[in-house]
Amino acid sequence: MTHIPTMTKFSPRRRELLLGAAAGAAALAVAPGVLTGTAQAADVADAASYPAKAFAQTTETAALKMMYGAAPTHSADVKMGAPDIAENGAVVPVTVDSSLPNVTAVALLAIDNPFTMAAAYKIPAGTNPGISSRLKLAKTTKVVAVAQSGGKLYSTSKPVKVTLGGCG
Amino acid sequence: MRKTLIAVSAMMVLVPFLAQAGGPSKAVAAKAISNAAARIKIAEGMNDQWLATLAAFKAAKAAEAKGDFALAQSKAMTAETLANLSIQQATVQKKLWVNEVVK
Amino acid sequence: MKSIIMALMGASLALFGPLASARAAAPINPQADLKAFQGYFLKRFPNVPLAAYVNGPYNFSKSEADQWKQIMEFPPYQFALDTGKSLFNAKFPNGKDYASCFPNGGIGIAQNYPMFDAKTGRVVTLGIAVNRCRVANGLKKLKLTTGPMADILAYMTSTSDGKKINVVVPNNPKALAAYQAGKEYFYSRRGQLNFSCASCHVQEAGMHLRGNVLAPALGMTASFPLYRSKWGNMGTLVRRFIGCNKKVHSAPAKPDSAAYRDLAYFLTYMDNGLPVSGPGARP
Amino acid sequence: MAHQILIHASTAGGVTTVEALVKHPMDSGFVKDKAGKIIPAHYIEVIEFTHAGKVVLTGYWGPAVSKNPFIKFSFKGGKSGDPIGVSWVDNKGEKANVSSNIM
Repeated sequence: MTHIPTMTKFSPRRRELLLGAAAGAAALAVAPGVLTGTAQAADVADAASYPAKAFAQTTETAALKMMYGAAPTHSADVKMGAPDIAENGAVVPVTVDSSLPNVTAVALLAIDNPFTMAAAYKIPAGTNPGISSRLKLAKTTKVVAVAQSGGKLYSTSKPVKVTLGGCG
Repeated sequence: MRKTLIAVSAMMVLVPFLAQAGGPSKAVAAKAISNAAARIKIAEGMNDQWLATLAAFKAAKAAEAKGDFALAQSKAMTAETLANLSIQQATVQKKLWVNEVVK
Repeated sequence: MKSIIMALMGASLALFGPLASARAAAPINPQADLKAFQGYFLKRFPNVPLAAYVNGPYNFSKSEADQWKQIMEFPPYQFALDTGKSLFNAKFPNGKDYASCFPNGGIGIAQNYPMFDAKTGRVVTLGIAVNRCRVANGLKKLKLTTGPMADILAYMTSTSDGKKINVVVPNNPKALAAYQAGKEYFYSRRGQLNFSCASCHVQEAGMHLRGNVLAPALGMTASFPLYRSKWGNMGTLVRRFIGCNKKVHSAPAKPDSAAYRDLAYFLTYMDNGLPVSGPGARP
Repeated sequence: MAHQILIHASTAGGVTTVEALVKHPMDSGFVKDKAGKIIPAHYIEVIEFTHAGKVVLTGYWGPAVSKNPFIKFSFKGGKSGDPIGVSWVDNKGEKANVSSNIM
């Protein structure tokens, strides 16, 4: 039992809904003529670009090979933040970051999940490789963070313990 | 705690065995079910119904509907027994709860 | 054969509780109870200041607290809060709205609930008050456990953020009886596992149970309604009561039952003086 | 189903930080509903963020990303009032697209 003496009531930042709810694809159909080709197209996530095969792999090696065509080497310059014990496997905050130069991609893999690849990001020039997100972990597993720099893959890993939910 | 559970599960095994000995009729099963229902109502009024009681009662009703009166009777007897246990628990707690109040 | 069953029943009964005789019933004194209740926790966990109890289990695990703070950067109840706000502000078919049913238009009043209603002689939770408002305006009641009700309560509660919980037990025999019934419910062991609410949330408070920390009863009501990762959506205090009952193999009461109203009355009264901090997020 | 996306973008020291919460079930395809039926997989596959029309992040997600996904990242440049766009497409072909401005 660890008390946190300094913690008093923690007030989360409350935010108003900053932007509207686009009701699905239909909401995209703004005034005809506004949708002028490429500029707008860049705003639409492209389903065809999804690396479905990489996400269907069940081992780290296969997933990374399919995604990047390479195997990673361990590097202390890839940083990952993940809890030792997840409060709930359904929502595990995981951050990845890297001090390597010219990072072009980062990815997170959960080794013992049904499918290994959890999330992968393309990092354009000017975007920092630090990304926070929340993952589902099916059970206690090693989580691997990968960064691609200069065409090479670097990784670090950490075990995250996932226990059952508590009293209810 | 654990002993309570063992005792209860021992009953779950015993009761059906006892019940089937006579080869009960439809009326006997119905009687067992109404006996159980009466005790369940009392337990509910005391805010202490066990999930296992309701599960056994539901099984009794299902068996009765299927015409399996032996099973219906045994499940109903289980339900009645469990309801009685929860009634006794609630009765005891009516007196004992004050011992748990923080001072 | 029947005697065997009776013997088994007797044997198990003996285990239901300490055989020590009960103390004589004390007069009903909510204020004295409140002082003892809060004092008990403050003495037991001297490092946790009173207001921090609204953080529930997170006072007892740094790792869980860290994850929680990360999650609270963009809290998962945000969608519910936004939905609740628009539901709350929407006009009823008759042109009236929720605001018309509440003092101060329903804004900043959550800290006063549950409330004793002298007219009906019953305890009214904020959820039940919302449903009364709906019925008075010709609408159906909402489910008290989750969904739109939880969203509306999330919004109403958010407008009381930081206000001190201020539940009143008036000097009215029915109000005192309701309070006392809630107290008795809280401390009575029930269910096949023979647990009381207090077994987990007083006696074992702050301890780990299968990976999670058992939240102390003090402060518990302050963060409801809340988003539970386990549920994957919002739930009200009543939903939590139902979950706890089932956990000890006890059949839950009805969401609008006297049992749950009275329990909420007692439990929220014990949180008097703590800041409202709902909606909340828990594992 | 309304597809909601909450975005918060702010700039400090020449770096813009973007946080987004996306309403989506992110069903993994491994979970059963109350009736014991598998809930089919339904998850966002591609999410893209733009700043003034230029892509600043492309995310590829599998079913292991949590329900109502949260993401936080930052990029160099950006000033108050600049448009930030988010769009996603899921494995069922549903899409959403919203835009906001840097605070």
